Amino acid sequence: MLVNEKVAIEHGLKADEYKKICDLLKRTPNITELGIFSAMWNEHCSYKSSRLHLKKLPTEGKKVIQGPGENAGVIDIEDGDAIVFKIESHNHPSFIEPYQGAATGVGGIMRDVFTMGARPIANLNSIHFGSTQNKKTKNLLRGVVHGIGGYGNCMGVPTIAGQTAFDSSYNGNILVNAMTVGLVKKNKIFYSKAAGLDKPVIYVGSKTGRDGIHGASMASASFDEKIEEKKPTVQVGDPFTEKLLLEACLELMAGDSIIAIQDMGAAGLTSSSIEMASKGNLGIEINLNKVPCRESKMTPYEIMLSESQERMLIILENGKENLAKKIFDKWNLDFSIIGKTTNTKNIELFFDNKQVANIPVSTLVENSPMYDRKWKKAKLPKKNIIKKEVYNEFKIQDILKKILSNPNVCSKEWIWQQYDHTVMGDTIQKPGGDSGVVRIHGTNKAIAATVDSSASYCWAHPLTGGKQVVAESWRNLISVGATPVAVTNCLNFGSPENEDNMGEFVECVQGIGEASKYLNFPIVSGNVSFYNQTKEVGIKPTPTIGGVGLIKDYEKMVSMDFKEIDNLVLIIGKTEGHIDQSIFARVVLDEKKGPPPEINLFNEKNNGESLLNLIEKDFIKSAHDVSLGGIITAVTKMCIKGSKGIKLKKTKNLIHDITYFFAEDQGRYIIEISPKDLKEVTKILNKNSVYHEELGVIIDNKIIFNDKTNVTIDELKSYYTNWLTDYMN
Amino acid sequence: MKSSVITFPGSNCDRDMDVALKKFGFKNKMVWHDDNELPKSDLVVLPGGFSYGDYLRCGSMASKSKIMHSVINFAKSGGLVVGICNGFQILVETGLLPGVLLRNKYLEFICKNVFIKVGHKENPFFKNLEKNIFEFHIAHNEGNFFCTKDQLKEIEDNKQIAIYYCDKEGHIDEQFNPNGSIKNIAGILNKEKNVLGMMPHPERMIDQSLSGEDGSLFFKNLINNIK
Amino acid sequence: MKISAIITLKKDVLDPQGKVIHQTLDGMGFKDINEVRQGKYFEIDVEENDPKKAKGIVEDMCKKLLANLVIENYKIIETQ
Amino acid sequence: MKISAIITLKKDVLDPQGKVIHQTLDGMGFKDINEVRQGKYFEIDVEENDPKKAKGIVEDMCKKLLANLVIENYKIIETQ
Ligand SMILES: Nc1ncnc2c1ncn2[C@@H]1O[C@H](COP(=O)(O)OP(=O)(O)O)[C@@H](O)[C@H]1O
Ligand SMILES: [Mg+2]
Repeated sequence: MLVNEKVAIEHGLKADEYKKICDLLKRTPNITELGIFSAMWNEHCSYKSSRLHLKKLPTEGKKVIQGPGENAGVIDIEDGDAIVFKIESHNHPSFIEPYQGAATGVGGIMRDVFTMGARPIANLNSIHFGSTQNKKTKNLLRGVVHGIGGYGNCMGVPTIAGQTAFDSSYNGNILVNAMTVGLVKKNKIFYSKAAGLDKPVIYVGSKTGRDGIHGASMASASFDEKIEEKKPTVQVGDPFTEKLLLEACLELMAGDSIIAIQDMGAAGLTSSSIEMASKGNLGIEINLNKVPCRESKMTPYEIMLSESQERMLIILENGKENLAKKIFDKWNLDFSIIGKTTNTKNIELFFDNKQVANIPVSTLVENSPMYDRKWKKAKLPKKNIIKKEVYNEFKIQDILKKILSNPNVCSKEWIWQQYDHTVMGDTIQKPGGDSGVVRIHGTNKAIAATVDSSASYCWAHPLTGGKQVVAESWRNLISVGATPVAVTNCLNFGSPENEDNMGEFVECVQGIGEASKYLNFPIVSGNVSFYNQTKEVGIKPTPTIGGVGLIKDYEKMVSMDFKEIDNLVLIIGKTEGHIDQSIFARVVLDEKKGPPPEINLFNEKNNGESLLNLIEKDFIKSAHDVSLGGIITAVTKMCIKGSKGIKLKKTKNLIHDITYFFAEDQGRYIIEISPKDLKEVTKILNKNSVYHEELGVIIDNKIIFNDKTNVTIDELKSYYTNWLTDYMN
Repeated sequence: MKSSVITFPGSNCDRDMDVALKKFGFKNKMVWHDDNELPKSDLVVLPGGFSYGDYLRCGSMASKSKIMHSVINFAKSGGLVVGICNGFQILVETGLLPGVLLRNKYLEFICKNVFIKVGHKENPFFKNLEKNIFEFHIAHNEGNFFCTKDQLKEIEDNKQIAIYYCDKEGHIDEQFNPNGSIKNIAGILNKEKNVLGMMPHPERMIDQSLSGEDGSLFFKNLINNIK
Repeated sequence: MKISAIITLKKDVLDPQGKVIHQTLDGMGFKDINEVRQGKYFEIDVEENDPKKAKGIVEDMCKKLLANLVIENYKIIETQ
Repeated sequence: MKISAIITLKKDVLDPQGKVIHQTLDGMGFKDINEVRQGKYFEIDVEENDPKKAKGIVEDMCKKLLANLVIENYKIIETQ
């Protein structure tokens, strides 16, 4: 096939990008080469619109062993142990084929983690769907949940936490972000940097088929009416083969045969081979006839661009080929020596004894385009003024019921009950709490993990929203008694070519950066997903933050269920009464305007660290951060989980009771303490200048505030737990 | 006491089972599905997981693996065999246990705690247990036990029903049946009572931090019964 | 040549998948369904060009692996 | 009347199950297999006695629910 500008544009390249390719090569590329360029230069692989801004994120810290740039980030958790983790999007494929899209998303992120030598010990997911009124939502939700479970359960990795949100802005573009946390010994971490000349390049795993050719370019295109035509690019996952691949890779990694290893993810053999060569500043030569193929007559173009799943590329030490082959034979996986490292600094491909591509690696990587896209700064919206009379129409318990049964607040048990969350025998906090927690097998340590996003806040004011998500992640870790260590992020946005969407991206990233810097909560890995839009309409800006924290002694872990009658309930952090963008404003008042709650990073840090201090001293019987739905929603969840009730004190604030209970001011936690500890706890909080109030006392099975607010927990529980199950059946 | 846990391609509760057996005093060996011979054992365990990806029918392909010849001989000569979850499915596929395990009634994977009631104690697995009702954990997609009417009568008459799903108080009723299995059956024995298959995972309930310790009771009792 | 095997559940065996599909179809407006039963289908390409022999091989596979004869029946046809 | 729908994976789509079944059959001694592909099979009993109409209804079901046209093809036959 002849290559020209038209063909290049059909590959998703821009005319000037095509011209640049010809200039760099000093000739016209052939079709295989063009395919390789289009895969490497698309948004998904090259980060051409985001690179400039991502550079500003804080990525370093005392605990960081590996920041962004590798398959996943790595942090030190002492005693020679390290945690490898990352989050990744699989949005576009999941909309087209929810089961396979979500399943292969989970498969892909697990490969990123075990490529580095880590055994996955926990999975998480953040999923966003259109309005629950939308016809497609139910099937998409069902398919995605079955897909995530289907893959993770089969792998035997517990899914310990997640997040699920619904909003009409995702009607045409759902989000499926999957995160994996793995455990590795610090001195056994594997990287993707090639080294040494004439080293064998090995292909292992499944055979290459015609799946997902151009998957990476699909991820970089927005949906339009022609979406049907893009369907054949969906890949089918094979979790069984991945389980074998995991065990085989870990077996090989136990020895010292591997120089570099890289999974074949987006853009398959192309990006894996080129990344390894580029990092090692070497060339690679591949004989495509040696690549195990599933279908007959596959062309070099197809082999290079296939996104067949469950494959890895390894650079071995010379002489280790037989040893490696024996392991992959044992696990019944394909194994083939397909090439070697060279000093040419080019990627050279051969097929049927002919050279079919020869490209300098630097042109694909360092010379890939980078754009400083135009973007618009968002103004902070004006505050709404809500008249007191409006509030008089409502009863607190009616609002509470409405909020508890809101799809974004209600229990997600229907979802996480379909995920095996207890396999591996170390899950000590299952989904449904603030963070999932797994023990480090055979030690006293445990890892807490959470995923969070707040698209409504980000949409109202991206800078504040960006900060808020990081703060929320931090709080969810602290609420279980974990010291926050580092984060991974998945940035889901509309088109970078749209100035508003690009502005949302830039400012969210700025907010994320500010908060993570201030909180000493560095970003060690991440992923950007642009073009989440249908025609001209983009999704609400949705950065997802995956946070990881360390609990040194898991006996000190805290959970959110109220423990004991007569214990006191306190709130840490001040309630000013911020109602705009709260779930109360959006759902009950139907008011969508106004700024999100402000983030005061000093208070976040101070409140969080003070709470950790109280946990360390064993004062805290239960804890939960205040998020969607404010104080009373948080307290109700603690009651439901612990099958207890609470008698709430009269509020001493000047604000209206409804404002007090439903406001979404940030930096707040609810804690339960024993009455005998009140003095000591208050002393510590005062000493640290942490604002706190006494909220009430734990009683049996009822929430009582006044005559009008007096309702049993069983009744509230039915609103909270049944909504999603009823909806899905 | 010596135990063997078989690892099939796709097994994923094999390590958990190893940990549990060792914790309660077994000398456990891991055995590869492609081996010909079982090591000398007092107990053989087929662990949970997704052998061969649960493709075709759960357990069908594992039941054809090399080691299963030895396991079948071991069972036929009276050796104790336990199959948990996928292990149960494998035992059914080999014919060592009657019936089949179909997809869960609502076609959804279920991971949660359930209560189970011991059906019969006249067998080496449950005899001497003090309690009758246990809180165990289940995690499966295909635990919907089914057999023909005649088979059912036979296993009932023969006291082969090991455990039932029930509520906290031990009521066996359809509303406490998580997967649609016939008569709320959660586990069965062979005629000779030396082979047990059950869906719940006692190995996931072996310390206080794991939301329950009833699995410990099962293992402690088992090793005492074997001694 | 390619031979197909169709494996169906015996009549008195519960078919949870068929049942749920029936309900779903009903919910989608397909009101006049008496029953839905789900089975399995295999296309097997064997190195044997004699249809009778090829079918014999596949029948053997059904008996030994593909079908669980306790609950399933099989039918062998030439792939269309 | 009873109508059957056979749902198969499109040609280039990976069939993980077929692959593993192939390997297992091979291990059991069925050496001369080129390929195994697994599909789904449905027997649907509809309240419609005109074969053409009945098939039309089932075809509609395939399109709307039974088959995932992204990766699967369907074929409608009268149940034998
Ligand atoms: N898709 C999912 N997968 C697993 N767990 C989930 C999922 N969605 C929600 N959860 C769990 O439900 C609980 C409630 O989530 P959320 O409402 O976001 O918590 P929060 O109280 O922190 O606002 C969390 O424990 C979360 O882990
Ligand atoms: Mg929380």
